[in-house]
Amino acid sequence: METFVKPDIDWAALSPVLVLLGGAALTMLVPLFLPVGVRRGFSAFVAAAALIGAGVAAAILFAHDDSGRGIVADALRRDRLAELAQVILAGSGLLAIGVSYREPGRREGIGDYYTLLLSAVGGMCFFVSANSLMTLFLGLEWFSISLYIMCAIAVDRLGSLEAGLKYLIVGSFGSAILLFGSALVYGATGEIGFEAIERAAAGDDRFLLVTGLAMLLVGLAFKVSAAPFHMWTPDVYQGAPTPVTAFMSAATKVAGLVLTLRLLTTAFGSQEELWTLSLAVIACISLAWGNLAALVQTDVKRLLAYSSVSHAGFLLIPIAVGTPLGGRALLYYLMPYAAMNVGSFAIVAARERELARPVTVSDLSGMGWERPFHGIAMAIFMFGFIGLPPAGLFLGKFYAFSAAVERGWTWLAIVGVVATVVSIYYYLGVVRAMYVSPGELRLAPAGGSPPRDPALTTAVAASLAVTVGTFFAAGPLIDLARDGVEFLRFPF
Amino acid sequence: MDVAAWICLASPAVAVVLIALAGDRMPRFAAGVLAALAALVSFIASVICLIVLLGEEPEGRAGHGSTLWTWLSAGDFRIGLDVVVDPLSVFMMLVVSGVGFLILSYAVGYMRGDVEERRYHAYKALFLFSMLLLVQSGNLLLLLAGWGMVGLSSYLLINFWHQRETAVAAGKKAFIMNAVGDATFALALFILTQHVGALDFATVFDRAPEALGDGTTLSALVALGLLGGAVAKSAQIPLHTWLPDAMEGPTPVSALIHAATMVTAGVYLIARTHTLFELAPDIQHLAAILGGVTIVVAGLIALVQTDIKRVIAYSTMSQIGYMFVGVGLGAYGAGLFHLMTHAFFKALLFMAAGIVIHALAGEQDIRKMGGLGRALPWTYRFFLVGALALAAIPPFAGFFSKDAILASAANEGTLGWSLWGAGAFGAFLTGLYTFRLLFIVFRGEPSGFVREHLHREQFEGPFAMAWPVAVLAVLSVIGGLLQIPGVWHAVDDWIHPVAGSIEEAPGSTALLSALAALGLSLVGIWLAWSFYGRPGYGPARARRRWPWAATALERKLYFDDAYDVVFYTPSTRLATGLERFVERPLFLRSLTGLGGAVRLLAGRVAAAQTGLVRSYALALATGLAVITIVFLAVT
Amino acid sequence: MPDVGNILVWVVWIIAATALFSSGIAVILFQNPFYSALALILNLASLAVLYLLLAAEFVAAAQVLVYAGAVVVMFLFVIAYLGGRADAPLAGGPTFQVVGAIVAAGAIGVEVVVAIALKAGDRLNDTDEIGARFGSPAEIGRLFLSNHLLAFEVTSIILLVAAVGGVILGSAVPSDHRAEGSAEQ
Amino acid sequence: MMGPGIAAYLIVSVILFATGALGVLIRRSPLIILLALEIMLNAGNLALIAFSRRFADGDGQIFALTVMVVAASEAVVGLGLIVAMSRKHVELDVDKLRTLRG
Amino acid sequence: MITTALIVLPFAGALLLWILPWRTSTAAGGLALLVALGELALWVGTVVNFDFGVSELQYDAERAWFSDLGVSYKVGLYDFSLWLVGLTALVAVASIGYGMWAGRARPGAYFGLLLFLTGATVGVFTAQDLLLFYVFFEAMLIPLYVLIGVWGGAGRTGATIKFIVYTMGGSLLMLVAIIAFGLDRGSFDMTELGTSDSTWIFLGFVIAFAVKAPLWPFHGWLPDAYREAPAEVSALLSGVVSKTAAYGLLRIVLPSFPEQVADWRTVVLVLASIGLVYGSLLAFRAPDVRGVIAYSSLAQMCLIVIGLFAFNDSGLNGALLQMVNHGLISASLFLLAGTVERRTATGDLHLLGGMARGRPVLATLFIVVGVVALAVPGSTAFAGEFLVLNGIFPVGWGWAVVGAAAMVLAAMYVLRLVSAVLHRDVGTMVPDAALDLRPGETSLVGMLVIALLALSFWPAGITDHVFGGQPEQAVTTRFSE
Repeated sequence: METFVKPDIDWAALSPVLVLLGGAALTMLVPLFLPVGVRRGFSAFVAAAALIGAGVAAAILFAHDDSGRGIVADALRRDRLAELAQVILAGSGLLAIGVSYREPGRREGIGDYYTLLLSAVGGMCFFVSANSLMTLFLGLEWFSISLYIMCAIAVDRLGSLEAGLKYLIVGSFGSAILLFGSALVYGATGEIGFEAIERAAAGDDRFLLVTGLAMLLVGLAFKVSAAPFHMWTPDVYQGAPTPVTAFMSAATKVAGLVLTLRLLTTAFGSQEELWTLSLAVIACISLAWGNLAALVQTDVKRLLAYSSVSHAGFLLIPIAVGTPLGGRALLYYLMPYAAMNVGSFAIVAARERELARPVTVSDLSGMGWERPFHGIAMAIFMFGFIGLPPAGLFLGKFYAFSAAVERGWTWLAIVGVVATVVSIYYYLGVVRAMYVSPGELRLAPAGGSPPRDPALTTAVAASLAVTVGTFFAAGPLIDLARDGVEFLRFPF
Repeated sequence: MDVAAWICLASPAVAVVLIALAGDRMPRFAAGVLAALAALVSFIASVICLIVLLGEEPEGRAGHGSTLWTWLSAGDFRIGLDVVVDPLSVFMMLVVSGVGFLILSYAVGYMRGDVEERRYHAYKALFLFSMLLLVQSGNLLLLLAGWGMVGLSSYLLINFWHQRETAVAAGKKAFIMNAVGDATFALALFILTQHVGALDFATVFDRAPEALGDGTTLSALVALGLLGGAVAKSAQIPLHTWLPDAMEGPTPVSALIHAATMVTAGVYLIARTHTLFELAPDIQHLAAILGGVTIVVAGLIALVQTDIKRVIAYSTMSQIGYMFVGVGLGAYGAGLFHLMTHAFFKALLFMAAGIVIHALAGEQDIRKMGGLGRALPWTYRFFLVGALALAAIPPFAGFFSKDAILASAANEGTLGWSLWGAGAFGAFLTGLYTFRLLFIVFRGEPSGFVREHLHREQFEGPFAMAWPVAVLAVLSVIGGLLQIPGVWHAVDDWIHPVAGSIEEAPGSTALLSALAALGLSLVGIWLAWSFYGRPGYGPARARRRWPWAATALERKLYFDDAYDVVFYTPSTRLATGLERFVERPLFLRSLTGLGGAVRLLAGRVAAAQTGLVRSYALALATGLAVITIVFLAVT
Repeated sequence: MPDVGNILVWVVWIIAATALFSSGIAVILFQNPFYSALALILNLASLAVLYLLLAAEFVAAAQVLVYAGAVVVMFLFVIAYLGGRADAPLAGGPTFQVVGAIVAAGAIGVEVVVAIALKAGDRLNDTDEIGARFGSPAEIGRLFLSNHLLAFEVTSIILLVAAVGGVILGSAVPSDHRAEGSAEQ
Repeated sequence: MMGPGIAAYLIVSVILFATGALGVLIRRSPLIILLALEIMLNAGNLALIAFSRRFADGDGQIFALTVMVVAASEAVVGLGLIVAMSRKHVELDVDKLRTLRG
Repeated sequence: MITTALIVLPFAGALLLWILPWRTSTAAGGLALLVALGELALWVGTVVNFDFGVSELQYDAERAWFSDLGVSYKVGLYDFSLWLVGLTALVAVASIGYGMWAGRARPGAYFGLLLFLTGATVGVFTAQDLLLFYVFFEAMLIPLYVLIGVWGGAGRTGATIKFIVYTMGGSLLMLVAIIAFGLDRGSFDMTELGTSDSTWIFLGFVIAFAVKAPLWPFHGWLPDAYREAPAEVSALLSGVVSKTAAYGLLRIVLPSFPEQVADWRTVVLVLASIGLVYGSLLAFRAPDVRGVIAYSSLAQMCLIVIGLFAFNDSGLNGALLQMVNHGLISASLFLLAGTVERRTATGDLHLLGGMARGRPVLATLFIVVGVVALAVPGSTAFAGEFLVLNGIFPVGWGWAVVGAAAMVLAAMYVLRLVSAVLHRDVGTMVPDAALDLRPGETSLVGMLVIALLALSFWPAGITDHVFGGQPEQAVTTRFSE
């Protein structure tokens, strides 16, 4: 009889997730015992503290780890890739809190929104360090289920419910595919740990393995809204409460892409020619589809959703090339990208609260002059999405294209270029609306200035700072990214 | 001497700057005086140069020069801000600044009271500066600079009264025709820089025979380019049409200023670069031929013109034709001599015409004039002097200089003889049209128009206008004595160090040719007298008999029409066509069209997002199916 | 000489598989969700039989208890609460949806089958020997508390999150009552 | 091992998976879609357990058990959503959920 | 340090303008003007201490940016870039001054953007790292977009989109080229670029610059953008921003792609010659003031490219001189067009005319600039064109003939412009009350004109102080000695 071996539990490595879970527990339970007036503030404060704690913990871990190792019986991996991603995720969550704080119409002061937010971040932090198919699946479901609920949390609005249900149906469909793929990979190798899969996959008999790989790719591509698996994205982004969209658009991408990178390099290094090319093709489709569809959008959130699809294309380029430079490019790209996404949705949220209705592009007219700070921030985000300095995303694109060129896939970089040119139309459409269109003011009936919202403004300012800061401080950040991917085994 | 040369060049420029900067603060009159003074300073400086040069040995007179600073550079290729002080340039400086001074003085009186008098004087000073730059420049590039700026000044002067549509058009035409000349000139310079490596006179003339070769295509191209510039500037056929139009310009003075000085620049250029022309004898002869053709054509057209200034303008063309014949045949001294005398009597004629126009309150149509001799006796006399000089009647200046040219031509074989023939026929025409003008304007009974409009002034105009005319009249009478063919050759000798004439006509030939030409001139004058000097129907009969000839001459032998058909209309059509069929559809609308197509596609793509969640799942499933098939197939 | 046990297993397997297919098709083809849910119970039960055949006793038991016993019952409650509204399968929606669905689902199925078939030439059926403890509750428990401790904990977190979500969504007050409430904020 | 080989189980699981997918794709009632999703997950489970048997490795069974819990969680959330929607008097037909499109 | 200061000063000024609240155009414009004058003063100080004897980098500064791809913040001045920086500073002063004088809505934003544009342009001229160069190159787009889009004329929307899409399409290709080049060389340091024999990289650069300049047939954005932008923005755009393209050709393409330059020279020359004639012809037909200036800019940029691709002492010097000349000329022309449009509310040549009468200052400046623009011999523009054509002549006489013909066409369109605005009968849209240039306008345009006249007296002031006196050698050795 085998003896019971208690696995070695690396509490330090789990600390970010644990801090978030603790925060989630606090926000779930404590407000019930607090007076109604302070619940909201308390929850937000605790959530922020938990996110900061998680971020700091991850940062400390990052500083201490110089190579990766499996923890808790190799279920997770403690390495800088995960820790860097965790910092970015915590940051996105933190920004999202600023956006959420004044969101009207939420359940009165009960902390469950923040519970879900923390849980989602926790799930993602878990997910990015997943080191086996099982933890991958569980982490995915963890944060997905949190997100399903968050999307639908504005239960008054049919749009929110619709978004939630759509996300749930398509998401579960994707999860089921991912699960079946995992099963096939397990069947092909007999292993669920990533490294073990790589070791066991050496054989020449690969049919089940590649079928499983295909299904895993589809499941992950779905999560990062790469075309043609992106179709949930516009509906869900548009229907979900804007702060949720802000968070989801940034964090899901970070988590999904980092894990994709980890899975493919760690477990499927032997199948490199399959996934590199197919991801490149998916990237191209995303670039084309996202940009084209965005051209004709009128709703700003939907426009940004399609932009997110196109950026999935950009972000898949560095993964597809499968080189260390690509890894660096991905991690660096994600930093300004996450901030810009949260920031731009935050501004949409602010406008939405001001107008008390969904924001269309023409609703932005005159905003640049009336709300100068939001205007400038939004303009910088839009210019940044195009890839103009001084947004860090410019360097992100530079790195992504560099990775493609270095790999010898100049054509991929050129596809990216063409897509960027197309994207100019709609990003500048937003800027044009804010500054150029005659400012027939259409404020909320109350008129005048909108309610002060320092939390949201802080979030926007922070996003802006990250967006611009990543440009100027690119050197150190890229060093971080390099450390993050140092021990991945890139096929090229 | 160098200082004097620089002062000569700079003083009109200073005047321009002062007048421009002072603006309203300077009285109008003062502007004119300032300009005239500047010209005077230039003239004095020229005289100083002359005196200094005279003090030197003839062979040592060439080659003086001075450089202020490098004007333009490219690697080893350097162009200095050079002036050259040698007999040729001093000769031209004297003519330009001397006649220029007289003209500017005259203008002070003529322009008195015009609203924009200051601007006018500034333009004139600018003109003088440009002209001096042209003749003083020590290298071909600065010569071209002066060349172009002269064109610019003439443009400014021609459309001085810019409300007039015709003046504006004439100004543009003059400038653009000259620009054509500038362009060919510049092309010649490109060849020179490529093969000679420098543009200063000394180096170019020194190295050219070796670098370009004698009689080679290269030399021919260089000479052709320079000739193009010269032809355009000197209004020779076929680039002549701007000059008569320029007479549409508002003031006779401005007309004068280029008639008397600027148009002779071509002659100067050929004389200056004779080394290059001599390397390409065919082209030099071409210059002479063009000159000969111009003599005849311009003389013919002048016969039917009705604008007093136009007649004189055509005569200018014709006279410059003589000069071209001269320099084209290598008789540089003769050509330049005629240049000088022509400056005197042509200026005289224009000034006298100016007094007439002034007196008639701006009227220029000779058909409305008549019998002015009594009203303006001194003017009549001055005009007569000018006309006699122009018609080359001894002992007036024109006789000696024109005769020198004809004599040289007579010595040049077949080509020379044909040119001589043209020149002699030109002499006949000159006599005819000159005296036609004289008789119509000054003789006969005063017309109604004259009686109505003539306002007699004290001494036929202000003193400022009168005295330069008088000076010029004197010069027209005695200027010809400077050089008498077969007797002495002051001009030839003077410029010999720079441009030694290759021809020396024997005295007998010279005499014969002079007599023949004189005879023809007298015939012309007689004919003019018989047609216009007394009542008669000669002209009308001739017109009835050869209506086509009259029309052809009145249409100026269709040169303008030809240019319209050959150049202007096609280029305008081309531009319009490009705009309509290339620029708009291809470049301006291209992106719009592409954008439309993309947007259409985008609409289709977005329409795929039906809102049906099952379709989203279907997309997922389809994508999965495709990827799996591909993966399996590849594996 | 075929082993009787083997034949028996085959028979059971065929029955279970048939039940599995038919109940699966029933789930997706019944008009009334109520019947579909009932068919799902059969489906899950057939699965449990297969699990047993694969020596996964604990999973089979959990399948019956958790799924058939809890999840489907929850479905039934909801269906009862909402009043089962029938909708015709294959009706509504664009034509390409149905055709595409059948083609895509079929294609995926065929592809994986092909993959399996290709693999089957290899050692797919070479099953390893298993001990008596394989699949037993004790073994599962040991795994859960050792190597898969984390997975165990995470499933509980997921369940908790889902519960919170269920509370939030399920306890939502109808909007007409909330309109004023939100306006006051 | 008695009875059919692992491949047979796998084929069953694949067919089950396709059935579930078909259900999601052709049905309009969200309830039935949820049921079909359960079938898909269970197909995955069957595959996992079959492979678990083949390798005599307990990981697959553990995986299957966690999937069960996950499936239950999804069902809870899905049903919660459906209830919330029905409270807003929305017809239970995913094809009617088309306010978000384009 | 000084180079960095040259770059940072306008940006800092821009930030200040954006942050502080401004009530009047004069106050905001005044500060901007002060900053621009400071920039100019800084430049003068640089010139005074510059060592013109050598064609190597001076006043350089370097800081690591991100090391893994060898990208750094590296700036410095060559003798030829120095002149372009000076051009930028001067035109910026004139443009900002003009904007201040004209008065613009939302002055803080407006002048801040103008300064931002200035800073970015200076950055392009001083960057010594390919990526940094690209950053500044792209950074110019943002202020231009907003300036045209917000303060532009009625057709600004289409104009801006066209402008941005064209230029970004080009420059993104250049980004790919930069990446390929830099990765290939292992460094993005422009002083150590070396050469490449890749045609694709070469084309990436060339097309980007061809769009920016613009050259035929990439000029589709030009007429609209120049027409719709505020006058002073057009001045900066055509005067300075377009020079960045020529600078890029000179700084990057010519030295680093010797083989391709030789192989593609004929193609480039053919396109440039077509553009030269085409632009001149269209300028001759353009119905409005700005149209004439816009198409003449096209022609002039083509001429500059001809000079660059002559690739000899004369051509290179001429191209550089002509860059400065054209910068000053088109800036003054656009500012003058602005003054005319302010008075008449139209740029349509049919509605203008007779403005010279009673407006001597306007007439004088207009004619002087026009005359220099048509390269009357003796002017600095003539010096530039002469060198360019003189340089191209040995390459092939045909190019020079086309160039010479274009000089005639230039005379045609400039004179047409001058007479249509100033001469003939008073146009229907010209009110009698329209004043002559005010002292403010006079001093701004006058400043540029004085620069032009000074250059006309001494074009060698530039040609003697570039490339260390050895243009071809300097370019061939990639400015390394």
